[in-house]
Amino acid sequence: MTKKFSFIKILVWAAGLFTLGMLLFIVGYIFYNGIPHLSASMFEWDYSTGNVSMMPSIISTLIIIGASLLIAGPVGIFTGFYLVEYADQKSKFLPIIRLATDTLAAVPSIVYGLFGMLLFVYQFEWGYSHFAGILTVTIMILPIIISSTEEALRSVNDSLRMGSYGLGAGRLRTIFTVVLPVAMPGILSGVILAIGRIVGESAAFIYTLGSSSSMISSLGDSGRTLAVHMYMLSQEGLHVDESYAVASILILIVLFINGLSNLIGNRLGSGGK
Amino acid sequence: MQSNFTETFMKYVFIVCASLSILSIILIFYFIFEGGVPFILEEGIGNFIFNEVWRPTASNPSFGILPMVVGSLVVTAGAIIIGVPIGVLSSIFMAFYCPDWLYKFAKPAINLMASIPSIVYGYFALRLFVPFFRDLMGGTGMNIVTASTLLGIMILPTIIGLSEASLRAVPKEYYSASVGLGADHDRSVMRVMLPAAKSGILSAIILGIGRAIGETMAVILVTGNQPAIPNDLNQGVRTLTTNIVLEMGYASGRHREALIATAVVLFIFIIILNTTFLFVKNRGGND
Amino acid sequence: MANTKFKIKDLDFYYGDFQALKNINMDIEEKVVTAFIGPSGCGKSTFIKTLNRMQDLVSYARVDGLISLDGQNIYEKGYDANLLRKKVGMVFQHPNPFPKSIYDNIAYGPRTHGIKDKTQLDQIVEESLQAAAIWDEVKDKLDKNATAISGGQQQRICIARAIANDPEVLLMDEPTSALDPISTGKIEELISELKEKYTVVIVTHNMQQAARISDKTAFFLTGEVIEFDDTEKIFSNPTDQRTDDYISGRFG
Amino acid sequence: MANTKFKIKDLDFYYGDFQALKNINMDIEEKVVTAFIGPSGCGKSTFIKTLNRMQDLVSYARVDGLISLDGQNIYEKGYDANLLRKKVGMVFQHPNPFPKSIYDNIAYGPRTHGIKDKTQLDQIVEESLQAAAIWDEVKDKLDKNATAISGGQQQRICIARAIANDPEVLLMDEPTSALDPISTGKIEELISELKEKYTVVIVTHNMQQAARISDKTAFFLTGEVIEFDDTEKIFSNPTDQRTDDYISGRFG
Amino acid sequence: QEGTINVVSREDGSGTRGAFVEIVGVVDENDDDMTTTSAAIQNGTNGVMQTVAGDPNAIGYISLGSLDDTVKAVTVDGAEATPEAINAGEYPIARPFVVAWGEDQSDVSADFLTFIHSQEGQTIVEEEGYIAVDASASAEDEESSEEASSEETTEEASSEETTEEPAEGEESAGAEEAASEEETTEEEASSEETTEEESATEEESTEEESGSVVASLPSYEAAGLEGTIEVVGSTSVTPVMEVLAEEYMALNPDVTINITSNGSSAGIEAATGGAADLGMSSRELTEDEAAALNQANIALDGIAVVVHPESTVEDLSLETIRSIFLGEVTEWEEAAQ
Ligand SMILES: Nc1ncnc2c1ncn2[C@@H]1O[C@H](COP(=O)(O)OP(=O)(O)OP(=O)(O)O)[C@@H](O)[C@H]1O
Ligand SMILES: Nc1ncnc2c1ncn2[C@@H]1O[C@H](COP(=O)(O)OP(=O)(O)OP(=O)(O)O)[C@@H](O)[C@H]1O
Ligand SMILES: [Mg+2]
Ligand SMILES: [Mg+2]
Repeated sequence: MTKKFSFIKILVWAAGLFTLGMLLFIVGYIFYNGIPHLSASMFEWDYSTGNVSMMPSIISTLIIIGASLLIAGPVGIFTGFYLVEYADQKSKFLPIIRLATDTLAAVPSIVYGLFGMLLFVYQFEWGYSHFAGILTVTIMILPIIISSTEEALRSVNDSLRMGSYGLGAGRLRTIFTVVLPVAMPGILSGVILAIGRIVGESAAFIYTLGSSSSMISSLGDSGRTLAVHMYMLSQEGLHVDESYAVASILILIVLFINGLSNLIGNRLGSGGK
Repeated sequence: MQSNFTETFMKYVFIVCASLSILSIILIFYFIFEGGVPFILEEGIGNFIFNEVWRPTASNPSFGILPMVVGSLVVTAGAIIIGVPIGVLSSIFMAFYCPDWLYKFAKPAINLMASIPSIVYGYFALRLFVPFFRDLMGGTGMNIVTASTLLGIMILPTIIGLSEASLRAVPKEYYSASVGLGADHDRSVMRVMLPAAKSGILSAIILGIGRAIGETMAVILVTGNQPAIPNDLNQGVRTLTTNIVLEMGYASGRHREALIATAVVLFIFIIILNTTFLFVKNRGGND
Repeated sequence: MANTKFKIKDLDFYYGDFQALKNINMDIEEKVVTAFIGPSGCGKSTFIKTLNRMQDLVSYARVDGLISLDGQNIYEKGYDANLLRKKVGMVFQHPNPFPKSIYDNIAYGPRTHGIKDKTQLDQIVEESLQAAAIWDEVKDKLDKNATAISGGQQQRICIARAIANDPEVLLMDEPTSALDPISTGKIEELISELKEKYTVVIVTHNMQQAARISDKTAFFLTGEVIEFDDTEKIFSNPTDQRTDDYISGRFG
Repeated sequence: MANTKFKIKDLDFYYGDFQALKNINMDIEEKVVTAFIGPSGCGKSTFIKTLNRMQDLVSYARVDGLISLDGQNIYEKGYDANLLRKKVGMVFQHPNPFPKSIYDNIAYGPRTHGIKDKTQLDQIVEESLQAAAIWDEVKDKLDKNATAISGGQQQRICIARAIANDPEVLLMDEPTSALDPISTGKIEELISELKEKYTVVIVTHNMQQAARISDKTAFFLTGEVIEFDDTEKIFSNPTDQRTDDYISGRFG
Repeated sequence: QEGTINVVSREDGSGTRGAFVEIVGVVDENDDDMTTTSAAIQNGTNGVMQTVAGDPNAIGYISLGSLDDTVKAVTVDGAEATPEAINAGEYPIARPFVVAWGEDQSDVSADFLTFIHSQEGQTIVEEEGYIAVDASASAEDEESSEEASSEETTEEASSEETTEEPAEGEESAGAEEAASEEETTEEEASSEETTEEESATEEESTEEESGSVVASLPSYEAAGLEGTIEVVGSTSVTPVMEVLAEEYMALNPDVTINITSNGSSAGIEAATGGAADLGMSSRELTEDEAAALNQANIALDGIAVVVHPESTVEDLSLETIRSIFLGEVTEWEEAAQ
């Protein structure tokens, strides 16, 4: 009977290798097209049509990642806390929140863009600004963080909670000192996914953040993320090579952020190893 | 010692946070529906959704989004067929088959995959998939299969990331117990670990499908975007999202309203999808 | 000896539709060791967990009736369940150490209740581990993860963790089930010491153990208390036929 | 009785740097009940798990030496570990039912090994649950989740699950630790029945139990086998002073 | 060249497509866009280029400013797609780049416009591969814009058509090229006639001033203003606008110009709503929009018809291109005849 199921092994390996191969292929394609076109002038502080510098976009991207995680991180994780640790599992509120987050998760970027434009840019009269962009993507990544937090929390063995409550610890202490460390890796993978979503996003930003190429001086400024920068460079076919160079840098930045968050995660989640 | 005040206070903080996502969805609803629903009512629901002709700028404009509805459904279905099995299998690979040395490299790689901007996927597919499928299937190569393949690949990291997390969350004792009964690795994984992670995997799939329906910037480059109902896999289609993005930049007046109304339809789709899954999940989780 | 610590009146308990406890009435006295015996599935764990409101955490559980501690209804609105659980410590049937270091496991309770001082914590940790008869085995690996040790060691870690919290009442659900006779002996010794200061409730399947260490014994059967009396009486001259059958092994 | 089922030679076992078993030599005979006793943390579970290669799952574990089953080295390359585990069944120290229905828990093994027929499965499930003395308690809730039952019930479910697999050897790690005397009695009866056909290895902290049901007893201490002999001999007239100390409770 | 022609078009509403179908005549008697429904749609210049670059049988059209050697521009009726040829009136397919602004225009924004229309500004336009427009015409247009737009309104109100793309296109093409209002009126009068005639008119009018207009334009002098200008709109206009803005900021260091590139309608809406000082559009304003805004042309952009670089097709007649995009001609063999 070992033989009978061995095709599963083949299947699973094939799927895994396909995925990785595809990724290698894409990354290779980007690097192949991008790295040769990198130049020092692309990292000058100020953008001009001559240097098509990505520095302003790098800064904006980092600011937006930081700021939106600062909001969506706590809000999402706290929502997860509520859903798993507080809410009565039979309450009517629960499916509503779940439906809301699932729906938020499925709302297309372009709809987020339109919404952000209508609400933040026009209704609130913020104009195209980092504020508008940050708030829009904050809502966008919220469901990712919520659902990964929820999953991670649910997977924590109840006996651990019992152990903590049994010692007279309150919910808060139980959550923060016993449950959270165990759930950390799961939550972290959600955060990384969220960062990925921000970094890869363009449609939602074009309508909220705008696409100004100048260096940010306040959060009220318009700006562009790296992905938007790429889009802008490539759209008219004038700087296609440079746009691949930007994509290469984008990939390096993502790798860097992943490494960093793993490091942080290991710190937070290691407990007593 | 935590005072009772902090406990209660934080509880309300958590409730407020949980309510924020409801608030957000209501706001999005409001703004999108306010822009689109009046148009749909004017035009007539049937005439908007079941009309096959999309000619928004003609002198006698016709706003029928049936082709786009069909396009979205077909392309998403294709993406599910390609992306879900590969995604779930890959997550199993990552959780239970991947050797350590490979995992060190594969894990960040999958995360990276989620971060690559849509447009990059789009141009990649335009340069490599489109010619491939053109040679294979004839026509322009910008067709349902190309778009489905691309989307299937694009939703992989979403599915893999979350599924893997829930697979890993299944207690190891279950695995030991299964192996202790003489089940091999495959069976232990497929029959014990996989079902135990069912609910997590299902939400990963929902998220993935959501991404597939909502994806635009990449699909737009490879579907051909013809607003006509396809009758063959090698024909192009236009999806609801691409319809919005394609024309939003230029539309004004009723055309623009029609596009926002398209977003409304898209929305309703997503809600139907999610409610169905919520239902299925609740049913599935009870045994 | 006469002070009543817990007073239980007309207690019914439900898991969803299933009634796990039926009309329990019992007084648990202070500074006395009370043992619960009875066949598997009769409701011992269920009952013991109602005493410190651990059942609050089972969403589909429902408690009817009255349980008071020191004269106060613990299911009353506004009663602080955390404080209750600090006062009424618990050792669970399955060992459930936190995936933290051994040290952090033991220090968890004291820290929760405000003890920050390092030397004081060190002392509590050592004393508790000593009392739970595991100090010698783990003193060199206090910083090791408490989940990568043997089953019996985990159980003793959990006992130490409960003691470190300095409770008034200690609920122990089969605390020696995974222990060898020597460790068991030490835990039993500990229980005898504890009863000088504390009230102890212990669930056990080991009749000899119940006979050895408890002052009072309750015999449970399918959710009911069949008999509750002095241990001596129960084991030498039970009133109810079923009790007799059970302790003499003639049951079922 | 003389057939050797397991032959263990010069076995060393390491968790990372920590040596948990030292130079074990032992012959486990066919159709005989062998009991392992010893203080908590001495390596009983570790050893029993090397017998069906469950330790393969601990990535940082390392086995040195030889273990052969029916004359074949089970750590040999190419030896089918799954077949081994079908032949050498195991009941774990902590009950670990699958989060599936009770029925599916029991039917899991038979299904794994190719039994599809519904009536046959039904029969196996009933017989196994009967044998594990839990049929009456669960026969009406076979479709309920096996994780929402009492600790002792879970333990018996796990025993039934192991029996359903119809193994040649049954390894039981404290199978009655969470059981009341009656269930314990039934499990002990089961073990006596099983030994007609099977080889049974049991870890227990209960000296009486070891004395009652086993034919051979091994006494473990800090990773070593101090004495391994006929149960009678061990309990009446042990060779080693430490064995004597331990079984008479004078140890430590 | 053999095989099925794979037609690649831009999205409905795109300025490039509007101008293309109108000039080539891919319209029906109501001036409705009749581009074949089997055409693959790409929503950006680069999308079209990549598609055509990857498909030996494809044909598409792109902004002349973006043309590079990944694709091959065919000659149309023998005329090469170059600014010179357009200026000379030989190459027929071109469209205007428009900027629009609301009632209260800031001084800096007005000054920036002056710069764009100056010799310096239009030199940049030419350097970037577009065609310069006459400053004075634009300036006049600016001053009389209110009047002009009211004229438009009246005229179009009398027309039976709701969307008058050809008419509008005609009109602003006229506005750029014609030096006087008289000519504008003349051309408006002819707006109801067929497209062939229109392009003929266009040719005529451009012939009058063949060659670059740059030399005749006034020089710009920095006014030393300070402030911020928000420019929002068309992705096609953005590249040249960026260069203009940079040059302007170099001359006026205290001015900041932010450019947001998100589509013509978004730009016009931003200008109407006040979120932008200048809206960029690569299409004509609709009558509603024109009534609310002032507008000026800042450049002309040629539209190149492109095929795969290895395609053997070198020249197509305007009529063939029309048939191809109408879907009447579907095989390269037919087109080659
Ligand atoms: N996963 C593990 N990693 C590292 N060390 C371990 C692990 N499991 C057990 N040990 C150590 O190995 C030794 C033997 O453990 P084992 O579980 O075999 O004891 P045991 O005899 O079964 O004890 P008990 O009766 O308490 O279950 C102990 O010192 C224990 O701390
Ligand atoms: N979480 C639960 N949900 C539903 N029923 C439960 C749950 N836990 C226990 N039960 C049921 O309640 C009854 C009493 O269980 P309890 O755990 O109190 O038994 P026990 O006396 O502690 O037995 P044991 O000695 O086996 O631990 C049993 O019939 C059991 O199946
Ligand atoms: Mg119990
Ligand atoms: Mg053990």
